[in-house]
Amino acid sequence: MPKEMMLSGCAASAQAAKMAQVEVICSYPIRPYTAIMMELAKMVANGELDAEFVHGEGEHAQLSVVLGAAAAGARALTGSSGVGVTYAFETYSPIAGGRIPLQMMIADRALDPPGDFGSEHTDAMSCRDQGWLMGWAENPQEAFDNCLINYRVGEDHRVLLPQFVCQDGYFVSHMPGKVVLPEQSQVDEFLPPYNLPHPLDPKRPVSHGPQIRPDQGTIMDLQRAQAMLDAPAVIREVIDDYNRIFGRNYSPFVEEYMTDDAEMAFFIMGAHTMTARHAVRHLRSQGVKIGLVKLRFVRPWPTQDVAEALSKFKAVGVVETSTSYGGAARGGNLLHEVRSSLYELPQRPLTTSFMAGLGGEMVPLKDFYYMADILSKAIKAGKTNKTVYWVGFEAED
Amino acid sequence: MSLPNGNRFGIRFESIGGLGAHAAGQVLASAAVLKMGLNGAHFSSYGSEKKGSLVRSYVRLLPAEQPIRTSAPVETPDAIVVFHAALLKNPATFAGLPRDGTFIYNAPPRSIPEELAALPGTARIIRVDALGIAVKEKSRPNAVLLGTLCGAFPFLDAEKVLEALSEGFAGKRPEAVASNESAFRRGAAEFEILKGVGRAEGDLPAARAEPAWGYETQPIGGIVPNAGNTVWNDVSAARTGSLPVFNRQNCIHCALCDLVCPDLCLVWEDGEKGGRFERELTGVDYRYCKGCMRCVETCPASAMTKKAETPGLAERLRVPLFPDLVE
Amino acid sequence: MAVAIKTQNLAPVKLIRNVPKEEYYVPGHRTCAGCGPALQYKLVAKAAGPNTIFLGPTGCMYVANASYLCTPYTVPWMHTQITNGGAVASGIEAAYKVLLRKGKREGEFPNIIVMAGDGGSVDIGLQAMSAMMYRGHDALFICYDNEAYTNTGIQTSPTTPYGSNTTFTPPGPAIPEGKTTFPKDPPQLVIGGHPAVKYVATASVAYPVDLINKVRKALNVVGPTFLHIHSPCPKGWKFDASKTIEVARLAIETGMWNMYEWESGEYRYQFRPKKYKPVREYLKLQGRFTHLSDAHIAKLQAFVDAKVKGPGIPVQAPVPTPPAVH
Amino acid sequence: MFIIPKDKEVPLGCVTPAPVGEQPMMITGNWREYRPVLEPEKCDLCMNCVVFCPDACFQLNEAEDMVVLNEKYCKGCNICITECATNALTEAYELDFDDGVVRLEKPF
Repeated sequence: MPKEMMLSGCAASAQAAKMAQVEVICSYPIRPYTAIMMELAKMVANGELDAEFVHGEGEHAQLSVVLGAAAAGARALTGSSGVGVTYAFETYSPIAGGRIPLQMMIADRALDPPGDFGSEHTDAMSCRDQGWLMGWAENPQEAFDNCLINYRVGEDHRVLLPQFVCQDGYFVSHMPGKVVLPEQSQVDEFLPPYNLPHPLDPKRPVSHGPQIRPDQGTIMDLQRAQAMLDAPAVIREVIDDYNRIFGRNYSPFVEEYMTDDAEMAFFIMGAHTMTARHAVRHLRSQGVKIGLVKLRFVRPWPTQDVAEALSKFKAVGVVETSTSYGGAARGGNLLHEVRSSLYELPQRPLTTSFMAGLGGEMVPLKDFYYMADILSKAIKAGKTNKTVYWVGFEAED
Repeated sequence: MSLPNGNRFGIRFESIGGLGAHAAGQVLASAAVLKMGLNGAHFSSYGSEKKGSLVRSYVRLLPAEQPIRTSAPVETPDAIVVFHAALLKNPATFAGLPRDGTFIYNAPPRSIPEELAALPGTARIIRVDALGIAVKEKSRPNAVLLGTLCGAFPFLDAEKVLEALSEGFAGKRPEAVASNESAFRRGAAEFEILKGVGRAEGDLPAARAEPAWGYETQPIGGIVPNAGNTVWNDVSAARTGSLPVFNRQNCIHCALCDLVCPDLCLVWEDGEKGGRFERELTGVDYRYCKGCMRCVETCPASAMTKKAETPGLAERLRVPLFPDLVE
Repeated sequence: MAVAIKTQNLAPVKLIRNVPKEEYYVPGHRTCAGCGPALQYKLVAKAAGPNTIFLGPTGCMYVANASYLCTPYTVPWMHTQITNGGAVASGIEAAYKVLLRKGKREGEFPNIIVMAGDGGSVDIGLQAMSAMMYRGHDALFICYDNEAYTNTGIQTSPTTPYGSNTTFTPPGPAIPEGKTTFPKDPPQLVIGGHPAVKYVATASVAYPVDLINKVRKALNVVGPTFLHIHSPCPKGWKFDASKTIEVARLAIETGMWNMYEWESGEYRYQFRPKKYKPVREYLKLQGRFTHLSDAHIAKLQAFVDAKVKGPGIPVQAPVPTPPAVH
Repeated sequence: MFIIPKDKEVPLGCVTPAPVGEQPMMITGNWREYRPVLEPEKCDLCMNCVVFCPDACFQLNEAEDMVVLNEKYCKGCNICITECATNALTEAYELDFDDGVVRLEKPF
């Protein structure tokens, strides 16, 4: 019988890894993801999980250890936060290019300087171009589900890509929420055993990653690009399977909330979606025609789904919790990708980005009301004054 | 199971690291959600894991059908539970209590601290000797205070909260289950409602720390231009009930206390002209003293003795270390 | 339940004649003619046999060997970053432990060997190497030492000898001796702080049978082991390709290279000359030292004299380290 | 879909099959300027040339009880000549041989 528990995002992620029966785990402490490894260490010690728990000597080492383990044929897991994620950056392309589908759980944290425990999507977002699947959870239940979903998609031989399974630090990682733990038989039905096409096995010798000529370089990159092109179809298939087996109703890429007849919408991902939902409900009760579109995957970016979802609005506010200093819109990165998704549309909504929740700040309801006000003014004026609003710090509009 | 005022109920635990406020919040939230059919959320906000630093733990309970709307701290709680009397000196402890709110604090049945006058006259003020009961029942203050909370709010099903509390320990320390239960039950029974203590009118305003630095004033790159500006901090809340008292007659000015003090609390001045000592110890600046008692342990002349900290004692005995910087 | 512990016992070899014929590092690799590191790779692979997984942190033994989608390794091999040879090996070892335990793999625990250069072992790769040693993974870390970053065109590394001419330490009027600092001592770094390590040894291409036997002894140990193998580099040290073995021998005869084994606290020496030849004999064969003055050679001789007293005895650089220039 | 020229194909994840015996895709025999030549009668099968060759080009041919040079790969470093115990090997200029080849193909 599935079991209902109150688990933080970290605890839920550890439970998911246990039910995925990961075989090699590599740990290193950094707030706020550490609790995932603390839970897994207890499971290994209590004999609930038959896995090798390796104490890495740093985040770069964590990714290297799980690369070795996954290449040798074991399902592998690691994780980190903030500057730990960026420290391991060298390994991300070799792992993705080597088509080693291991998983890294990221509980976001602002990057230094100066030291800040607070959550910001910048740590993971700054590593989004190496060919890893990547997406955010809104709550502990979704963090649990994303772990299993990403292992299944990543290990599918049509994809064979590693995965960043992200959750906001604190707002998800440390906030206990209701989580339904499925039966192990359900997980075994959903997730087949790990099987890499060419593992490191003396009985079947192969060489991984020899030097190549420059003219073979494009084709190597093309292979990874092809995997990202094929991934969306596999994700749709896997999400249908997941909803069927576990009784969820996830939409694969974008989830709409109160968008029918909406003139404007928030485009948002991660923990602050929860507060945004309530803001939308409150604004709707006051007659404001506003909805919300939540993004579940940043890579592969669901261009069509985003275009279809946002095409019906007059104005879209992209809520950014990551920075891209000097970027085209001078704000975060989501706006660039939203605008390029909308570019081909005959009729494009107005778009701007709202920098909110940076540094790990709460995004209170009044900030969402402020954003909605900016959007409605933009609709009346037929244009947005700026491409980015730093919510809470703008002089006046 | 219905909530007193229909749609939501917020609790704020005010504590110091190590007294179990975080665990209490977790127990209460899981009992409410998994056993009482309510919807609920809990989280604590604390700095890095240091014993003695301030901990605030928030629990928000809602009817089952109403989803959690925000992960914000509970700024206007229906109930405030204070784990340690030292926190009464900090006005933020009372912030946001509505006129009909409940204020539970842990203290032995002695004089009522005058700080409580800042509470609304119409609020229900409850005192329980959580530490005393906890020590006798070999349990911890959080078990007692959870009991008091259930005693004060019948809508909280005491048996379900106790069940959640015991489940936490069943695996690890089964022997603790029994002592926790007796501490919990005594907490639910042996509390007293104090009359005519609060003097304030209406709801207390919520206190939200305004950022000291703004966009214009924050130094570039997060640099701290004035090194050592932690002298403005007051860490005395970290003391858990006792402080070192300096007795100048016995002092031989050997400075052993100064050698071992991790927090730079000892104040010196030049010895009298022609006197036996170059430098003489004049006292302790309790602003920086966390009550670690190293000075008491090392003093060869028993000029430093451990005393129970009663309200106002530290202020009376304090000798300022940086009189020109800190008032 | 399959026990995931190594039980193999690779037998030692007596003479060059009895060296096994099978090759696991085969002809057809892009290393320079007379390459010391390639020779030691061939001997290590021969000693280890078919049940082996090699790891190649970036370096000559990766780039020059594994090139253009063809590799000379007949056993599984994987490239690693030059930073993380030790970490990737730890992951593979951990994987085999659990896979054998769960019955997903059977048979003997494989030999897991990191084939790292001096940079990949004690410079950029030091952290991962040390962690592998500390955690006690059952794997062999080999530092094939050609005393420079050679794949990138000969730049100084921590094991480059004092007074070497490399493209990062060119001699000139301002810095006449070229390299001013004295080298790290890799085996002492391992012996000095890793309680899980039971066997460390130095070896040289000059004595292949000794090298093969030390590799086999290391692979028979259950736990982390470390070999420091001297492998002269004709291009980097600037000597004629046919003299690789001669140079290696001379290094031992002059004390520039010391041959010993360390096993749970005990030192044993091999090929220790009764009387050491002067360092000059070794230097004059190599273009990397031609710029040295007698004074520089004297400093190098003093350093070697202190070193040959015995491994484990602390050796100071005979000159104060140059003050940092502000 | 993409068109990938046959000769430029790259296996999945750049995983390549291990060679057997030798690596024919990397012929290095065309590097040498001198070739070691054996005088069989002087050779006492001491195996120095076999063991000391960095490219494993000298191998013992059990049948004829003789060491044989793998000319496809020998780079002409002459270590074998230096290390031969009985001076049974001497160097000979590569172009003196009718099948002598020096650096005709571009070695990548």
